[in-house]
Amino acid sequence: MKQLTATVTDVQRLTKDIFSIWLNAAELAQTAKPGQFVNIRVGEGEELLLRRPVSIADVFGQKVRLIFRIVGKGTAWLSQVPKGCGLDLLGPLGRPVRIPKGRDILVCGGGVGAAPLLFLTRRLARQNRVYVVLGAKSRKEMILVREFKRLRVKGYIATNDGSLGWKGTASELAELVANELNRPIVYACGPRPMLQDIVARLPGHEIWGFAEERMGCGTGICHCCALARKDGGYIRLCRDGPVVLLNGVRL
Amino acid sequence: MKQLTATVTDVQRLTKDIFSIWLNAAELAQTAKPGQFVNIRVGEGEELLLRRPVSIADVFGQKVRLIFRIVGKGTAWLSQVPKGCGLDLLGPLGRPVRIPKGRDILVCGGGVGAAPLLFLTRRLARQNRVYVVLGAKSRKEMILVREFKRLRVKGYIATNDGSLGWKGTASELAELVANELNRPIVYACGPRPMLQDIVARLPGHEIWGFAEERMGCGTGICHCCALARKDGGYIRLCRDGPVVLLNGVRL
Amino acid sequence: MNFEVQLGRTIFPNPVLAASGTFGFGLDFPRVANAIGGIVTKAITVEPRAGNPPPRIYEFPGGIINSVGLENPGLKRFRAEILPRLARLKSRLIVNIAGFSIEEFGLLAESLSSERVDGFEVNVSCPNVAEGGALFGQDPKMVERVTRVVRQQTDKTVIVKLTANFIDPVETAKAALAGGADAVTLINTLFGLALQKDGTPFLGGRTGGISGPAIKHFALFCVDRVARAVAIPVIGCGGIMNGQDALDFISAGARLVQVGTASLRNPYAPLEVWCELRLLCRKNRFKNWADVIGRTGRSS
Amino acid sequence: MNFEVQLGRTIFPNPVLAASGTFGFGLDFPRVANAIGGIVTKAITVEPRAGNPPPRIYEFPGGIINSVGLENPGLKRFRAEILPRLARLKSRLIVNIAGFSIEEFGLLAESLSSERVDGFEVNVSCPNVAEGGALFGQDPKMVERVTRVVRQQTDKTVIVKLTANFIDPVETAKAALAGGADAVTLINTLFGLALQKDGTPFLGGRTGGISGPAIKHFALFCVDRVARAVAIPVIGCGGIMNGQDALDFISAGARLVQVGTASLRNPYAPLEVWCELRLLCRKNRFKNWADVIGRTGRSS
Ligand SMILES: Cc1cc2nc3c(=O)[nH]c(=O)nc-3n(C[C@H](O)[C@H](O)[C@H](O)COP(=O)(O)OP(=O)(O)OC[C@H]3O[C@@H](n4cnc5c(N)ncnc54)[C@H](O)[C@@H]3O)c2cc1C
Ligand SMILES: Cc1cc2nc3c(=O)[nH]c(=O)nc-3n(C[C@H](O)[C@H](O)[C@H](O)COP(=O)(O)OP(=O)(O)OC[C@H]3O[C@@H](n4cnc5c(N)ncnc54)[C@H](O)[C@@H]3O)c2cc1C
Ligand SMILES: Cc1cc2nc3c(=O)[nH]c(=O)nc-3n(C[C@H](O)[C@H](O)[C@H](O)COP(=O)(O)O)c2cc1C
Ligand SMILES: Cc1cc2nc3c(=O)[nH]c(=O)nc-3n(C[C@H](O)[C@H](O)[C@H](O)COP(=O)(O)O)c2cc1C
Ligand code: FES
Ligand code: FES
Repeated sequence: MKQLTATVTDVQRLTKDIFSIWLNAAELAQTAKPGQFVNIRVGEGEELLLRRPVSIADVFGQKVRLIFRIVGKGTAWLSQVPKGCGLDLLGPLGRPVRIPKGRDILVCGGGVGAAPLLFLTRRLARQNRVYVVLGAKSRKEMILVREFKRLRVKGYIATNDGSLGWKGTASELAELVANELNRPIVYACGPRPMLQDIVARLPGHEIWGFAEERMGCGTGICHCCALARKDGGYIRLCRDGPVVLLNGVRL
Repeated sequence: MKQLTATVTDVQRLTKDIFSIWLNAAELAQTAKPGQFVNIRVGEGEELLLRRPVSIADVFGQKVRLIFRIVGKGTAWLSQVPKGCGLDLLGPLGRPVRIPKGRDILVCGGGVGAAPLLFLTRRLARQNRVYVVLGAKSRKEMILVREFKRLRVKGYIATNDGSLGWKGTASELAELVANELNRPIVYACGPRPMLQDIVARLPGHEIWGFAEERMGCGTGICHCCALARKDGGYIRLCRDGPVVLLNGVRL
Repeated sequence: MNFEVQLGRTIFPNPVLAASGTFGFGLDFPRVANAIGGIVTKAITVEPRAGNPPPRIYEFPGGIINSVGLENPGLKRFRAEILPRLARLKSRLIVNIAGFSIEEFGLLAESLSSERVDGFEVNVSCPNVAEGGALFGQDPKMVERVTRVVRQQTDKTVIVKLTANFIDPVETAKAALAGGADAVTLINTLFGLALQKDGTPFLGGRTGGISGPAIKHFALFCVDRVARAVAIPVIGCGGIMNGQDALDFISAGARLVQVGTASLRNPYAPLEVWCELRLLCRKNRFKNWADVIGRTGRSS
Repeated sequence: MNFEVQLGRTIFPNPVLAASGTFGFGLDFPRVANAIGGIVTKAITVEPRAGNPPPRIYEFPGGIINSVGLENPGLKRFRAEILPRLARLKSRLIVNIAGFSIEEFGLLAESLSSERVDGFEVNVSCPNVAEGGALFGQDPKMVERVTRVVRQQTDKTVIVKLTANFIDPVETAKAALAGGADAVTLINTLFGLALQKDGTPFLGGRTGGISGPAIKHFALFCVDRVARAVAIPVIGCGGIMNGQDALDFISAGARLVQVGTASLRNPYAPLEVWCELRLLCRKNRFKNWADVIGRTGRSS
């Protein structure tokens, strides 16, 4: 983990409220692994005291891609950082996902949750058979379809209103796909209800989920990012996660 | 006094740190009198809680001119408001200067203090013989010389380093000029030491000064803007001033 | 929905008041004064007070610190010059009274129990000169005695404005209740010190009182704590800048709220807070105001 | 200039410490830990504690509210697993100890008086379970007893971390002095409540502790007050984000300072504060550090 200033080289609006930015950050690009995140200083002055955690969505050469949805002041500020400006960030943070070999893999992303799965899928696809399910409310809110296609993995798409692909939720579609696979390992990222639904629908599977909780530091020193373990106590999401075996935690 | 939104129609940088803005504000332009000020909401969110008081520097048709020096966060923000944006302001505030008739008048401004004197001189010049002394540290920091010239009043200029006009302070020059006049009424605006110096140099004169004090509300309801009266107690600068008979207060 | 609140004999038409010291005597903005629940005047003392030397206000991100020092014209001039002018306002009028001895509080309440006055807010954040200068408000026994003396002098509504500086407001709220108060206001400003770069105090009064959004969550804590522990109506105050803030205090258990620092930025703030609060009630489809007051306490 | 400060038997190489609970156990950023005056660990309790349910942190402009709830591995695991790893840090090590009875404080001090530990910060902001759950830190008599028990168990430096919630820290600082403390830290977090839009508490622990710039001026007030009234060294804490903030606390009378919330934003903050403080001293051409400490009090 390092504190670094990364120049924004590109800003793109993917949907009404989802933005993608590319950062020039050679060291981060080299060291970051799927499942990790950066913690970004947002705003000027002391109004927004805490950094905002954003997952690493992709890495290309010396560049790192972040994709985020505007939900409040911090992400709104982030969406307005002009090209050429420097971002103050800490990273890479969090525990990298362990990449298996020779397995059937089911990747399931809902909404902006597709973002960190892109980087993960890129690495998983090298030595595994990867099946990707992407879900969104509607065609307009679907992101990264083209990027996933380029990875040459088998892709499935669901929208709640049927405006693109299968009509239904990502987790419903994931259940259908999983049933066709051989003991797949599942990686899921999306809103909490989606993660809960996947756990309910795929009992007995090894399911890794990108969990979220309010963070203080992101570096492990404040113990604010508690996620309840099923066997009692809490883990620190910024250290022991953010990708955790969903079977072992209480969402 | 009204709360109003006034559109910025022009922004000009007069010196390194002094800015001039014109506002479209018909009602304010009609009702404002010399000596009055507006109280401006600065910044977004709750970081800067209090408005910033700025004197009315001039009025032209439906337009109002403000001139201010950047000294902190609030004035820095103000200098960056782009043309076309609306400013939230309260005004006109403060007690108008009483305009005498048929008198010798000496107007003395130091630094950005020249600003509110422009509007005042315009009104004074109609029925009085007005002599204006403007001072600044150097030629580069002198403002509004052309504007005062257009008023066809007798003007004198002093700079500390002699780079423009007489070499010395505005108050030194004011003393010289005053000695040539017939019981002049003096109006002064500038840093506190300048006001104190003028009072010391011109005993027995009626001297009106633009006083400054930290303000809470600017509307008279908080009693934060206390200026000590010589005979004890305090006046509220935002109500009983900001232009006060310097002979009666303790600066 | 009916937003009226009764405290003592006073019926406030709605729950948003202008806080003491941040709205003058209410004469400057009559349209606001008449539309809100009521106004609390600047503190009145028996003798006139010049107040502290300037500067009297310091600003930091999210808050201000003031050291006005109870500047006011004193009891006599207030009664002779200001009270008559207040006749032209229709709003509920609460006079904030500050004494430096128990007797002074009694005298203030007695002398000001005129027809125009609806009630008193007893400001116990001043030093008790007779007893070593400790603040009345930091000693529950003193709070009870002061409240009782005021209660004996008047049948108007008696509100005690409590401080949470270095004292648990539950104790002083219990004391106010025992002394016969109709309500307590929580909180007055927090103690604060601001320094200049050279290490000397910034404010002319050396130290001052912190107000504004910076104290909101501490004030909410106090309101929630007192509302759950003491059977006395609470008026919430501290950092209320908008309707949501007001609703937060009401959820935490306040029957009414006061808007202070926000009026410095915008003298129309109390009225805006009241309008926003009403809109929020509509948006949230509240059926019964009583269900909203104190819902935080009932939720856990 | 010499910035060393001695408290008890401990000599701190410089006056900037990392505050308890905001720097873990100091193991994550050894470069910072070794360069600053010292580190204060997260609170250690006798039994392991899981802490409060999430969310544990709320943010508002200028401050945060946390309800971590003293999560920690407990005395045994701290001694067996963490203390040995702390051997590789060179920094002064102060262990923050939190007991729920007087005996627990004694046990913690006794069990942890190992060679590696330079001193204890006695965290009295926890409920005294045996006596109705009131916080130790709100009762001067309890503060004195707790301090005395710790003092009897150890010859290490004993610092008492005082709260200013509902208690005058002058009283508790006197109590700490009477109990044999070498210093007091001022202040711990202020009580705070944050609500969701629906009126329910935001934090999993219901209420929490406010820290950050929002509490700076209240903390400065407390430091100035205690430094002038009680003959005990003060460690200043509350909203220190940069060198100027640190200098303010030192002007107000603090011998050392602690950096808390700032480390959440930036784990290098304590080191940056120390570097900035040194630069400020050079810029101000201070000759003698002792002249700077407490200059606010001497100025008026
Ligand atoms: C490890 C991690 C990785 C993340 N990666 C991404 C990502 O790649 N893309 C993305 O769009 N978002 C991501 N998030 C969520 C993102 O951090 C929050 O949306 C952001 O912090 C909100 O900040 P704000 O100031 O805009 O909103 P705020 O004003 O702080 O809050 C607005 C809303 O956002 C929610 N929120 C705030 N902070 C968090 C948080 N830490 N976790 C969950 N919800 C929060 C609040 O509940 C609230 O409803 C991630 C969160 C974590 C913990
Ligand atoms: C009635 C009145 C009229 C004014 N008219 C003008 C004007 O026409 N042009 C102009 O440039 N300035 C004027 N000022 C001063 C102006 O209001 C301050 O410079 C401004 O408020 C500073 O805000 P800030 O946020 O930039 O600085 P801050 O960060 O608030 O403070 C920076 C510095 O400015 C000083 N300062 C802050 N507020 C005041 C204040 N109210 N009075 C004096 N000094 C202050 C402080 O001492 C400090 O050193 C006037 C002040 C008053 C009271
Ligand atoms: C400038 C100023 C003057 C005040 N004067 C008084 C006063 O005279 N009497 C009183 O009881 N409270 C006084 N207060 C306290 C306020 O009434 C209120 O309790 C406090 O400011 C907290 O609310 P706020 O955060 O909304 O301002 C004053 C506050 C300010 C800012
Ligand atoms: C997340 C967090 C955890 C804390 N944990 C402790 C603790 O375990 N023991 C303690 O004495 N203080 C604890 N504190 C209080 C800090 O040490 C410090 O006193 C307080 O935060 C004020 O300083 P600041 O404004 O610089 O943060 C904690 C503060 C925070 C923000
Ligand atoms: S966010 Fe601070 S420990 Fe995880
Ligand atoms: S600034 Fe509030 S009364 Fe003058």
